[in-house]
Amino acid sequence: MAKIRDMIPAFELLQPTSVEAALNLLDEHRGEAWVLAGGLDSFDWFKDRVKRPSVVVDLGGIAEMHGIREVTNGLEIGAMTTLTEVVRHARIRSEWSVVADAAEHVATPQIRNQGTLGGNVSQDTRCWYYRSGWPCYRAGGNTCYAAAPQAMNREHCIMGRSRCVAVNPSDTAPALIAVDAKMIVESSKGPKVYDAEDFFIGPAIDITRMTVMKERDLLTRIHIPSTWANAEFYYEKVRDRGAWDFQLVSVAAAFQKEGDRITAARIAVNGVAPYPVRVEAAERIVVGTTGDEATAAAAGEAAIEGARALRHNDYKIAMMRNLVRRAVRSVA
Amino acid sequence: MDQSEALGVLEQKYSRRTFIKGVIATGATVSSTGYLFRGTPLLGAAAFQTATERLLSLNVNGQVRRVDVLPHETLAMTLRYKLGLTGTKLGCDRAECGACTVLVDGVAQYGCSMLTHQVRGRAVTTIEGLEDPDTGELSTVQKAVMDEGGFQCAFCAPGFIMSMTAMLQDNPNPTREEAAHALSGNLCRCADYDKILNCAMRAAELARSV
Amino acid sequence: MEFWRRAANPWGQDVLIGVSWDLMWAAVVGAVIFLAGHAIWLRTRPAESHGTPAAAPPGIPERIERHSLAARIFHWTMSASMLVLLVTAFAPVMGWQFPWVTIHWIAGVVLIATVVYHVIHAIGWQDFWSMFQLGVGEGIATLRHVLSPKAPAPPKAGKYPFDHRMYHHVIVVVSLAAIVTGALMMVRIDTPFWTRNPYLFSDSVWGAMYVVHGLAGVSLILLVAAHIYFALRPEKHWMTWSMIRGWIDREHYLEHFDPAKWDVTEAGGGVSGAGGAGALADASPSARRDD
Amino acid sequence: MAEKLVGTDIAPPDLHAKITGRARYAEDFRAPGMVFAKLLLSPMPHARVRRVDARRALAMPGVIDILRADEVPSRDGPREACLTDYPRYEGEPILAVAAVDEETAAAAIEAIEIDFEPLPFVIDPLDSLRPGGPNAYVEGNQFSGQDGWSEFRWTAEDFAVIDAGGMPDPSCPVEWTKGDPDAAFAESALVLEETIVHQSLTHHPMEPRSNMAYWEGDRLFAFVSTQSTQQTKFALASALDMDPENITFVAEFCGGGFGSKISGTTVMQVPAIFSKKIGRPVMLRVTRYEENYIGRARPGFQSWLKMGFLPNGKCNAIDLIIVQESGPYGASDYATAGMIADLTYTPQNMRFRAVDMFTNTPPKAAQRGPGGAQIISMMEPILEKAARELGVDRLEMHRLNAPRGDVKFGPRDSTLTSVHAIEALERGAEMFDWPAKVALSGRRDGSRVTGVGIGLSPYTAGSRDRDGLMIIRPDGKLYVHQGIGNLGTHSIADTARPAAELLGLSWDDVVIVWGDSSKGMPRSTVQAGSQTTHAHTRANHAAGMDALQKVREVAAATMGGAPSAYRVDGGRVSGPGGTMTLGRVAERAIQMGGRYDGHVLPEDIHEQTIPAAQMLAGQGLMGVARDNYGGEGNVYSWVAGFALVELDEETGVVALKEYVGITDCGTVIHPRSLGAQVLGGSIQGMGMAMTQRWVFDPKWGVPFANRLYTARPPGMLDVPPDLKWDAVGIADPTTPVGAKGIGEPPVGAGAAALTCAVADAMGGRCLCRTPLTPDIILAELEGRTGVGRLEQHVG
Repeated sequence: MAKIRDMIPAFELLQPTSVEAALNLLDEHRGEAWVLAGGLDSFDWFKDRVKRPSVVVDLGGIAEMHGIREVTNGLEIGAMTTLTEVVRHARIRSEWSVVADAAEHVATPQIRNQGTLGGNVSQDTRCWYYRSGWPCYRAGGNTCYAAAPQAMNREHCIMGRSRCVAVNPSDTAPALIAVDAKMIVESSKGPKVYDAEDFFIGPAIDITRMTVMKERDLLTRIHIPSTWANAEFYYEKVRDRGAWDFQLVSVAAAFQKEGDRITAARIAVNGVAPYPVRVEAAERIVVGTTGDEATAAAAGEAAIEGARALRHNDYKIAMMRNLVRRAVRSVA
Repeated sequence: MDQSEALGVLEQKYSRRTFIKGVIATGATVSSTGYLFRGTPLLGAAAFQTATERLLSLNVNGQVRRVDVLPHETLAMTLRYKLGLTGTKLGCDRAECGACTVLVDGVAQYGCSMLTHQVRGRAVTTIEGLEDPDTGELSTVQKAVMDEGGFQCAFCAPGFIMSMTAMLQDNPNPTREEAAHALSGNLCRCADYDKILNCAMRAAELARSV
Repeated sequence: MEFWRRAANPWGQDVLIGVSWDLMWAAVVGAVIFLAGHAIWLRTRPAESHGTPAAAPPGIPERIERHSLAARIFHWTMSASMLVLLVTAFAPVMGWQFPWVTIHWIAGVVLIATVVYHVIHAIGWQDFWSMFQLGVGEGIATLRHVLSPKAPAPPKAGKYPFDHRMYHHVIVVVSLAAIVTGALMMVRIDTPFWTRNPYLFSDSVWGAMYVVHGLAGVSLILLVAAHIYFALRPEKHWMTWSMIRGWIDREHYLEHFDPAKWDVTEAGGGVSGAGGAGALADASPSARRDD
Repeated sequence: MAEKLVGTDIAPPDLHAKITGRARYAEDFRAPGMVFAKLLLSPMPHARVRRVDARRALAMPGVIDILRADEVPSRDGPREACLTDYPRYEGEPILAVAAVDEETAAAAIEAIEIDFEPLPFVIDPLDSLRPGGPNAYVEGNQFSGQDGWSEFRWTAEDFAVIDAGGMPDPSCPVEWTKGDPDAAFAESALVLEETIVHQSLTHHPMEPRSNMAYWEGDRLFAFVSTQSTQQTKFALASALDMDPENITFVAEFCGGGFGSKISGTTVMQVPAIFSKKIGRPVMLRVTRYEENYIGRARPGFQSWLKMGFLPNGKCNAIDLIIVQESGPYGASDYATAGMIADLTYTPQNMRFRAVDMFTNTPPKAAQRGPGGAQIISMMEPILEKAARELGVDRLEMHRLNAPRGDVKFGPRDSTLTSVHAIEALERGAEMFDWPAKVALSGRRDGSRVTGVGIGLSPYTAGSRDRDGLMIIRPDGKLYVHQGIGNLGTHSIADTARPAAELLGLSWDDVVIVWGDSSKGMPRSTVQAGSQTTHAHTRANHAAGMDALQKVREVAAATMGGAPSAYRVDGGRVSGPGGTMTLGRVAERAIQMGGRYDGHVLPEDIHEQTIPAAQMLAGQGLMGVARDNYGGEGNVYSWVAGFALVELDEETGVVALKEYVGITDCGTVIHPRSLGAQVLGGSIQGMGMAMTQRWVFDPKWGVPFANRLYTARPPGMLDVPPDLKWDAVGIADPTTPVGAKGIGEPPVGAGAAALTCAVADAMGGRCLCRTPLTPDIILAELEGRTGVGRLEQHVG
């Protein structure tokens, strides 16, 4: 079939105004429904005419999924809260700055005005072989074109691969892992709560999904516990352009200290695996230290343990090591 | 399954209060201005059931316009091909270049990457809506651009001007750096960024002096 | 129901990429129906009587070795790897998701190793022909008897009865298909041994390979299910035990086998029979051990 | 005294339309009954269409018709047709379908059953040069008008040297030598040998090349996105083999071209032909995705360079080999690159060899500073490397090698009308504070290292012999008719200023007429190669002089006295017999007729000007003339760029902190617009040096950087919020106005300033490839495997 782009195929648009209604619609249209949050990832798929859902469920009208609420032991961010709202929220800026920081690194102002936190963590990978609609593993085929000997895989993964070598593109994902956020996923069977780091899955588990969410699941809220409020944070995203670019590698870290000693640490890196990677080995190394240069170096080396490059992304190993090193160094 | 039938079922399940049904993608529209989405017969029959729901009242540039919109139609397409507002440009149609930037309830968004049905009940402002409707007087930002000698090819200009307008609402006294960040969602291939920032700074200056 | 999975390759050409998973479900359903059907059908039949065993020729030991230790080890390793392969292949598709690829290919390597061993062992040390003799008449008789209880029971078999031989042949064909294609597919995944190369063959060749692998896989669902089922049936326990203990007792031997075709006497070595020279290799050790 | 127009900031007359959304670009036009066309693009890099079955598509309700390759003009050899059954790159248009709306057209395209026979293809030109390598065409990999197709290869020996990392000594179809390079190298105190890869990158103007057309009888109405206007009309006419005077050509605005829409576009033929076939207006809305394929790209270079230097830093010999990745339809960047290398470093001894290889990648075309921008960004870091090794200050190095007025360059010892590159370097050094900044070179701040660099970039900036056409109407206003395009340089207005000044008019009394061939256009340049400012200030000056002379004669004839005794100013002409307004003069001119109102035209004006002049005859006092000012030598403008960067050694990220661009482009006509050209062009060069590129999958031969975010043109945050510029402002003596063009040279300057600054930050290590993305820099710094030394289309 000849390839046509930039024409959204027709679909039925359903705009529920409650989570319950949305879940019912997803059950109703099992196998044909597509969930639309901010839509910036979805419209790409539609305009490429690669994904052609017959029904689109637009969450934009669901008030209960919008906004940021104070809850006992932390904040609860509705999945449909825009990234701009996250960036501008006073408490997030002061107590969990790494989250605001990460959100501010997403694409452009217009995209942050429309893109949602839920959408940002649920977005699909940007592997250009996959996005081109090629029949790769992730698309239900039997090949990974990006890992072929001569493939162009500068942006692809250096760890966590299993047939597929794509990376998770989310800027906020590592930050949410760093603050130990909880993802509340609802379905008609009831809500389930996942730790942020368990919310993202690799191809070894299911090569066609980026997160635990299956069809008919909805990420409705993200809970940010007080546990890591006012910790020392570090966020950095390395990209080719200053705006509208996905990370080559990004790091988000949180450190709790007593005096100048690190008592607890959470360090997450994205852009290196099909899912954001929590580098516990590095965390173990830094706890109890002051985050001095030697520790930072050791943590960096620990982070890249087992990393393996494809043809064009050997640099990512050094980049990941250096970013983890910088994150630790930032504490001292 | 026949969609109208399905929707019949849905209607019983969800009262209009909890469930606003988007119009479905079938049937010929009655729009006379629709160039792009004339509503091809390809998309099936059952027009009579849906035509009414497809008719939206859009608040664009302060006027309420009745327009026949398909569910998968983007705001930029409706503006350009149904409302004749061709000032909103399509540079990439992928939320990358910003030429289609419009204000939705005063917030800068990419018109190419939102569905017209998502702005139901919201106020849309396009480049054509910046001048004073009565006097035709230019907006502060437009005046600033005039003062600074504006753009080069200017295909990006409408989008940039909308972004500048939004920027001044959020931050009336931007530094050059802040302005650059606020405008970073718009691309200028002539790369006239220096002069565009001059325009933005001039606009802030004019806004203050008003 | 879908049979194939097709896709457009990067150049927009339509290519085959595998069998539809519908076939997997079909195989599962098929297996259930067959087993249930067989169980019911068996109830409708009068109990099998093999009549009183022919007068036992002298020198038949109490315990007759049926499967050497080596043969048993082979059988169980192979079946273990086969089960692992089937589970890792189909469970994720059925909804139980876990990192299956590595387990799958390692189990595959084990299977290949055991099969290679088995072939060498069977040719060199086992009664090769006892498995590969044709026995058309025996087949027809067996079939007749299955269709109508009134038909005379087929003549007693040699070491491997007709149905065993047939099952073995089918398994051989199907597993080899799966093994060969599976081995080639390993070129496409990461193993410690080489960097993968999905372009070793053309799209269409790979597609065909996936289809063969898939078909073999779903067939194995049926075959393995049937095999386990028969192994568990009460009237077959004595034989199942022989795959564990290695031997069968004289009664079952005389009841089910024709000493002429499967000679287990000390003198057996000298007796010429359908077992042929090959029988020596198999029978004599058991004989010796029984001394 | 007349208001000074040249050298002042005057907003262009079209600005109001541009900022209110009233400006109409090609896709903004509508026509009653307009239908939409969509293209079917080739999915393969090289193929032959075996079978097309469109029955299902044509049976769809709303589908009108299909347009096939055999219905559009085509020529033999490596020449592009707007539709083809023999696609030579992935994305080449095969056929078009028209339907009542675009959605139906799209669905129809998808419903077409089409069968391709895949053919061998070439993505990296070196593959095609290797013995036994593939060809981009079934017929071969080289084409010449006389001999047709042939196969050209380098020898196994050549490649043995290349693969060993050396500089080969291959035969090349293009070769010239001046002086005695080998002897000169022997005398050199320092000889540097480098292998350099310059990427190919797409133009990606903001406005894709959409266009619309319809017919009324034999008259074609075409609405096209193009850099030029009058010349594009002729290009379209010749493509369709029709009388240009039967085309009403509308191109009021152009959303950027940068060389990709010079005389229109190939795809502009589709609506013109299709609308004739179906008898309805056809809009072809080109999407960004399509633009990525049919929108042109700068050719990439794989190059070997040997430069010799005398102890004082003077370059005394150059040996340059360029393999150009030319796409399926060729490009001539390499030739310019050779000329500019010789011009910029004046070695006196030079050997130049080049081969342009057809490849199955999207078509190449001039991109702002074609050839020059590439070679400057490639060679400047080598010059600075030599400065380091010889211990010569880099500014001094550039000054020492830059050409003087008497320079002779290229194989035929070409000369220049004027050159003030050294003044540009000196002004730049002053503004940038070179001594202070060069002292910061190598300074460390944590993992960030400072680097500074200079890029000096020339490019052609003018042409001669065009015509000017203007009318003073009875309303007293001067109507300047412009056949040049309106692509954002403001030249439609700025080149009219000299004429208005001659006639002593205030700018409010000047009306610019442009963008619509039915309004009458004089013979104009294509808007390319930065010719416009030079060519049309001259042409309009000539026409202005003609008008001035006529005004005086009319005044004298009316009020008595000698024409020479009359002065024109402030909209009046006054002299011994009294004063009359120019409006009155226009009325008199109409009465007097003859040459005064254009009924009699000068002998020497170009035939392309005559119909326009005849159409306007009798409407006022006509100023019409050919540019007969003559002048010897090539017109070149220069830009010297100075950059300061900070390179983060832990991430490979380069941050540009400061940039100064100084131009030598003669008289400054419109300072603010000139600044926009200098800085905008420089930033385009920075994008070239740092982020933009193609990426192709070698197995399938398809490009991946086909979105803006993957092609990565520079955005606002990729440059510092304040950049500086200035102009030397020394008039070119060979032209009455003294102005030269500026479009091209900034690109090389911006790019080279950065490639040099990055090399400086890396302690003089030159990566010798662009773009300098973080991965390449980090891999180099960390000693990890990066991209292959000669790899093209990676990243």
